[in-house]
Amino acid sequence: MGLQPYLLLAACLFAIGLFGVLTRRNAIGILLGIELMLNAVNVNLVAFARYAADPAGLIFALFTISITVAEVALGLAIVILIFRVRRTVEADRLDLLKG
Amino acid sequence: MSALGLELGLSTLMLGVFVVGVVARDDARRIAGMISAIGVLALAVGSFLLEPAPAAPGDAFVLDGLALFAKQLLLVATFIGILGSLSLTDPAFRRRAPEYYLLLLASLLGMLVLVSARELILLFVAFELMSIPLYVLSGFLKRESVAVEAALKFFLVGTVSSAILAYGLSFVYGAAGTTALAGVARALGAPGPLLLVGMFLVLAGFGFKIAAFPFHMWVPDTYEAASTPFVAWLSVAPKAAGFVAIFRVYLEGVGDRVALWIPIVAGLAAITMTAGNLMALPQRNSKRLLAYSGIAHIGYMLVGLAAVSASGTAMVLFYLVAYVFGNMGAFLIVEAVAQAEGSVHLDALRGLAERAPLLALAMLLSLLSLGGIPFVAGFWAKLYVFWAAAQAGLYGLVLLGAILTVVALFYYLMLARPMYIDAPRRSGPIPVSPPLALAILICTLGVVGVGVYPKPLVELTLRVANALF
Amino acid sequence: MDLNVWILSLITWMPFVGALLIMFTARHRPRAVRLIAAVATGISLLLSLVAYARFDGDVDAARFQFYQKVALVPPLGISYEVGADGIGLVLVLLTAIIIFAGVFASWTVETRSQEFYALLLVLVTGVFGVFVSLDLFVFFLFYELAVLPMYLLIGIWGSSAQIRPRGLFGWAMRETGVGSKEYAAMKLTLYLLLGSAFILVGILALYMAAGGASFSFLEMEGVAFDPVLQRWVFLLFYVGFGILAGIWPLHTWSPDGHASAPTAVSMLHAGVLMKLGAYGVVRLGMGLLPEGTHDWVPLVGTIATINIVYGALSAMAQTDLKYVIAYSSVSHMGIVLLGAATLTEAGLNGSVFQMFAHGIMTGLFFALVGLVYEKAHSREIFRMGGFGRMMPGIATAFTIGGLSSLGLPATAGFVAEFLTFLGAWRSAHSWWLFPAVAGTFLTAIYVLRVVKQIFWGAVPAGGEFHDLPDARGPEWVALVLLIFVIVLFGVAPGIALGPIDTATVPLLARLGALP
Amino acid sequence: MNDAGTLALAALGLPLCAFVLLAVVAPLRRAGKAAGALGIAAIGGALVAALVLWRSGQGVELAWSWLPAEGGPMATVGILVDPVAAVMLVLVALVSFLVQLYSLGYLEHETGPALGRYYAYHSLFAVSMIGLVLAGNFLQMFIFWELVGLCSYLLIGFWYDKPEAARAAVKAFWTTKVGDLGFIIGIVLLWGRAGTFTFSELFKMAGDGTLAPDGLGLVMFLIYLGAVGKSAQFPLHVWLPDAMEGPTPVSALIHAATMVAAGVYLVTRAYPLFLLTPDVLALIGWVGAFTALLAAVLGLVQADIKRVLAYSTVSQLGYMMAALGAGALGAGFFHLLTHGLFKALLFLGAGAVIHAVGTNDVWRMGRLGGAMPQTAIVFLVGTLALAGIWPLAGFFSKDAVLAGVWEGGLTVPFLMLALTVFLTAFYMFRVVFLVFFGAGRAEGHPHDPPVSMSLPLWTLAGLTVGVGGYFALRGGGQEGHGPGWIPWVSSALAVAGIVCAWVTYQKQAVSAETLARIFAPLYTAAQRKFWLDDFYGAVYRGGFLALSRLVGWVDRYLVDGLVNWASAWTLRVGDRLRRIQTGRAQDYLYGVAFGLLLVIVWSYWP
Repeated sequence: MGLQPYLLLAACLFAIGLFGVLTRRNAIGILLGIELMLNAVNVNLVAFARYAADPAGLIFALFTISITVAEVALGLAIVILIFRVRRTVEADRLDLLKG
Repeated sequence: MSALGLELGLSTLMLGVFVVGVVARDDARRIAGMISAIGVLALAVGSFLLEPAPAAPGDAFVLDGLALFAKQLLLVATFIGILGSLSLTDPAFRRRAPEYYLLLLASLLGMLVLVSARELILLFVAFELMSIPLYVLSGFLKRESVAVEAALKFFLVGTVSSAILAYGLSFVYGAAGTTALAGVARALGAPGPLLLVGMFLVLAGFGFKIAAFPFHMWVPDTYEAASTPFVAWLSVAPKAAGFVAIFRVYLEGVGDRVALWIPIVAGLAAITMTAGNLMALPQRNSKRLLAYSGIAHIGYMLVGLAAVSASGTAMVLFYLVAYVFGNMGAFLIVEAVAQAEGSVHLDALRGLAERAPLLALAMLLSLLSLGGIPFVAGFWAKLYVFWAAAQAGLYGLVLLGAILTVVALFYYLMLARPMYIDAPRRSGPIPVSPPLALAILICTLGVVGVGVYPKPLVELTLRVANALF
Repeated sequence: MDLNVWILSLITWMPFVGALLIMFTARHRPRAVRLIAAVATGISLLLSLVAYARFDGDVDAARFQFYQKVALVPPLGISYEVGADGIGLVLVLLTAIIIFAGVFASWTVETRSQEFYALLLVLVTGVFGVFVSLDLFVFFLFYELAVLPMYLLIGIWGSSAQIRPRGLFGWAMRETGVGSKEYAAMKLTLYLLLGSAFILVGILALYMAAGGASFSFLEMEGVAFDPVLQRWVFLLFYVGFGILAGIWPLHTWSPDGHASAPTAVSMLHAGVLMKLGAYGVVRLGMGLLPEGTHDWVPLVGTIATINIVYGALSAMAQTDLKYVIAYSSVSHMGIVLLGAATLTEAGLNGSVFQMFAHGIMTGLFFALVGLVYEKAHSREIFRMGGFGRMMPGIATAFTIGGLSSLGLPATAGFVAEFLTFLGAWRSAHSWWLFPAVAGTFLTAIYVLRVVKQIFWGAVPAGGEFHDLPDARGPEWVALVLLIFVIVLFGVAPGIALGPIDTATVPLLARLGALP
Repeated sequence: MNDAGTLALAALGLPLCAFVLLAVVAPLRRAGKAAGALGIAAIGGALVAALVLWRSGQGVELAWSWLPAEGGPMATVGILVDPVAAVMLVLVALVSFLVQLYSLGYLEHETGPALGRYYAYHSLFAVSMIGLVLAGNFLQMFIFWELVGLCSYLLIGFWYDKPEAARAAVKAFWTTKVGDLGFIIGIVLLWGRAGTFTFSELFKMAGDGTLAPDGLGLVMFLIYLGAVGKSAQFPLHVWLPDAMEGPTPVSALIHAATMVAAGVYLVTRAYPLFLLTPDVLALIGWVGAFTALLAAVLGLVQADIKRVLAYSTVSQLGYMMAALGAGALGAGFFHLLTHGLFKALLFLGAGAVIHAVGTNDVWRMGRLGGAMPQTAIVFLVGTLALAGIWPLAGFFSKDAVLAGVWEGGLTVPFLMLALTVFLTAFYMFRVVFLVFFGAGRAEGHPHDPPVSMSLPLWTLAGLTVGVGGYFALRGGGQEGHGPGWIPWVSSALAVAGIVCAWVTYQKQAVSAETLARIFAPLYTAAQRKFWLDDFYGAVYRGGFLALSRLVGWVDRYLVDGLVNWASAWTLRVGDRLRRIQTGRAQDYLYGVAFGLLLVIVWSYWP
């Protein structure tokens, strides 16, 4: 089985994630979308690493995962703050700042 | 002293601040600010003592001329930013001072590493290390709904962009078969489709960090909501780091194949200049106006980048310096006025010339610099960037830039008008806390100094840039 | 120190010193402020007279005299290099006279007089600097220094006019606030800065083409630039300086700007700064780019004729006194550029002489308009009348200015216009003569119409203009000085033409335009 | 510099000093009478100098550089004294002196400052006119030419708060300016081909044929246009009648004796050049004759005594021009001199009448002969001279002109002029009868003027008679070499005119109304001044003002409008563009996605 299928899978994941990010009104939903996009990155990295037989890719993947975790954690924290002060997590209700 | 000296020093400084945060009781925590200010100042001075070390091809972390130049610039900018932050009055900044400065320094650490990184993984990690604290800082006043909203927007756009960046990096890695930028540059000799996709995705990712149109949309909101001294710093430091990273990835060692990026970067430059300047016109909120004008300036720097030549790169670096002083100065003066008037609306500046002539003069100088008028730094910056672009044959961009400069002058004069022409709402002088005053003074001196005698800086930047090609 | 070496620098920087003194010593003491301003400009005037007397008019004498050079940035070839030939000398004298008169004409400025005079004097330093500097880079810096303070001077101390937004672009006029002083200030500043951008590009192009070693005018004179480059750079200079000289159709900043500006600023701007544009075209454009000049003079001259007629007709159409004078400046600058475009000795002499004559004349005009406005609080020509009874002095002065502007002999205006006519007829495009002459007739129509309307006839009923005072003490200084100069140079033009000729003849020789 | 030069410079310099003193020393000017004394003294001195110069009969030419240029001055100023200039100088100085003297009495009721202003203007006029007479080159002549125009403008507008006066002054300036445009263009063109302004050099070139005659016609015609404006030739004569709004002495000096004759003097001066262009000369002749006739017709219907005199001035100027055009240089100039004397006399007489009666309307005067006999006598003398009755000065000069025109072969113009002789006599005696004898009754108590006014009157009257007698004794003027029948014809016509006037206005056997009815169309046309003024008014309003409004509109609303449009449009676009900044996080993410798309598309563009 060649490299392309993995890349395609990753591309699909990325696309789905992006779609989710753009369509979900709920901040949590958007976070999930981002999660998907970052996982597509991991799939890519692992696939490349496997086919190039080069460990760097795997290390890269590990870093990506950890960073993803950090970002999502921060994201959830911000969402909680938002909910505390605004009583909503609907992304498109948050438009005090514009213009 | 090893190549990592500055980073190590900064880490120890962070440790100190952290300790303060643990041991000091609530009001005593303010000294965290002092400590970090002094520490950063020390580091800045140290950075000027360092000598650049020519990079070996395989290095993942280098301290070549470009890196050192960037670090010096970042440290100076951060020092100014911290000085400005010391004047913040909101109790949160007193009680949670260590937190604030710790995050600031962490982000700075990310930048310092980023400008030295010549390895994809390190680049990505440093990038995130720089970004994540910024999200927190922009929402630092967690009781204020606007601040948190701004933080969320900043965060969402930022993470999506970094996802795109990472995705792109994964392709680059896959196509180049290595994570060393030297290898990437080599691979660019015969770029395959994967590599190109990767590179363009990466460019999109960086586009967010330097806030090029249309990745800029988080900028105005974040700038408006976050605390002004932080914004002053945010508006320059990450962008400087971002540009340096772009140089590393796209120009360093790529040699004559760089022509590949010209059309797309030129396009980004054009729309960024245009959009930034035009959207700044109707603004009545000083911070938003400066935010959009900042976007426009990114456009001008992209013009220099589009020249993809040594002189172009050098002139972008020069522009960054002028931009750091001019922009930070303007933001900090807005902060000074806001602390007295409690408003960042243009009307808050009314009659400034009568109430605080020196402050008004400093603001005027910053604005003239941003507008590109002789005697001040911005004039040379624009001149050199256009010069480089003209040498690269991008006459269209130069013409567009020149016309948009007139547009820009319009809104800078609209900013100067209330200060000098309109009568003051309230009389009486405007108190400015010493650190803030010092910061403003530094910026003004920088603007004037570079404006009056740009030669050494020009030569330095040229030296730095030539090493890349 | 040798006066011959330092005199130009003294003339140039004396106002600047005055400005510093005003800013730092005379805070909130309007009388002291005016005194310092008067003294500083007076010293400049005296020194420029001395320079005028000392100027060596011999054929074999050095072209640029009172020469001084101080290296500023040796690696880039930037240096503070000043010197004056006949043209520069005459224009320096003009500037000194106008600003000295201007200080007295605006004696009654009360609001923030400290900043006002400081900015005014800084501006004047810029103007002097442009006329004397022989280093193109320093030239440009002085140029910017002469342009920038305008925004504040008009924005703060200016006055607004009522203009009805109408026609195809009425909405645009409403949105930009046409007529308000802020609008005028912004328009003027942006226009002139745009022009300065053109100039800068031109200067840098020449700098690079000359080898990037020096910005010195004298050294660049030695360089024979590539004809194609010359063509484009001349165009850059023409447009860039032309904006300031008010060439059609880029002139529209000047009526609004001059009408909104305070008296002294209008005097200085219409009287001197517009000349600065023409001077740039002559000095840099014609002086450095012979081929370029020959390529473009047909355009320059033709547009100049448009300026003359179009400006005069526009002036005739105005109902606001200040606008009439402003448009007359547009018309007269046409004479200046036409004379230059003829590329004949007579024409070029006439052009420079017109720079001087029109400077004095329009300075006088704006001073008078300022006085009338200050006393009658109206600029609406057709609401005034019969002022001659109440203010005979002002009426006389205004008449003399008007006669000079319609080119009546024995005033400076005639000499300039007549020389220009001669040049136009001798030039390659002799038809230029006819629009130029027609312009003087149109000028006669609108000037005498205004004089008749405002100063003659009966005072309009309604009693809003009763017993208006005539000009007073310090104001007389300005009026008498300017009138004296107008008549003196009209009766004995040789005083100015001697030095001018020593400068124009070599210039024409360079252009290969001498028979 | 020989003594002739000194004398000429003195004649020029004394009034100049007076003017400068009056202009600069405000108290002296405000003193009024003292200012008058100064002016009179200065012009008196000039008169003496002029007389001595004339008697000495020597000529001189001096020149100083005026417009320096590479290799010799481009233009000079100087003085040129020759017989023509000398005698003209005498006339100018004399009339100026008498008129200034007369004005002291005439303007006695003026305030001090006004009187001072009046004499300042007069001195300036004297300077300018003398400078014009002594001018040695075209440029200098033009300079003083314009200056006398200025003085005329200022003096017509002396009572500047009278709207009519203001209008008349401006009209005079503009109308003459039209002619001056031609003059200056002519000078420039002449310089373009000859390279000099100096008369002597030009004449030399004309003499040895170095001045190419082809195209010279246009040049000389343009120069002649100047004369048309100044000397009120058709079609630019319209300003002179209106100029009567000024004080009467001014009309006598400027608009009868001296300035309006400047055109004739110009043609006389430049005659060698005109001789090169015969067709231009013919044109001058025709226009002159036509002007004479036209003005005479207009003079018939005027009720304002000064306007009658004004039209007669136009008419007489026509005579002079006709003579010049016909080649009778001496005759024309001769008529200029005599006309200067008796027309000044007439105006001053009319001034005395107006001064006494307080109106210009001949219909509101009458029977003044008894009340003011001196005035009546001198006025009659002037009238007879103007009508051309032997042995008065007018007779000889007019005959000389007629003879010259006949000799010149301009038959039709000759007929016009002959007819004019009749008309002149008619309308002049109409005035005489109506004012001094007629039936009407003047209100008030008219009386003869004070000595300061009557003295000049008698002097001029004496001169008129004297000059005439001189020629009578010498047996005809030196120009009287026409066919013998001309004097008889002209005299007969003149007498006929007088008789008709007597019949109509004294006996009233034929009422004026019936005459008006007989010549109805001509009468109405004359009343409307042949619609010429209306036409010029229409050109001014419908031409210049309308055009200016158009241009002004274009400038404000199109040229400037485009600028405003561009800036306003920019502002609007900015405002539209900021709308994309909706504030919703998702739209920002869309922005990012859009940017991504943009980058990809751009990179894969061909």
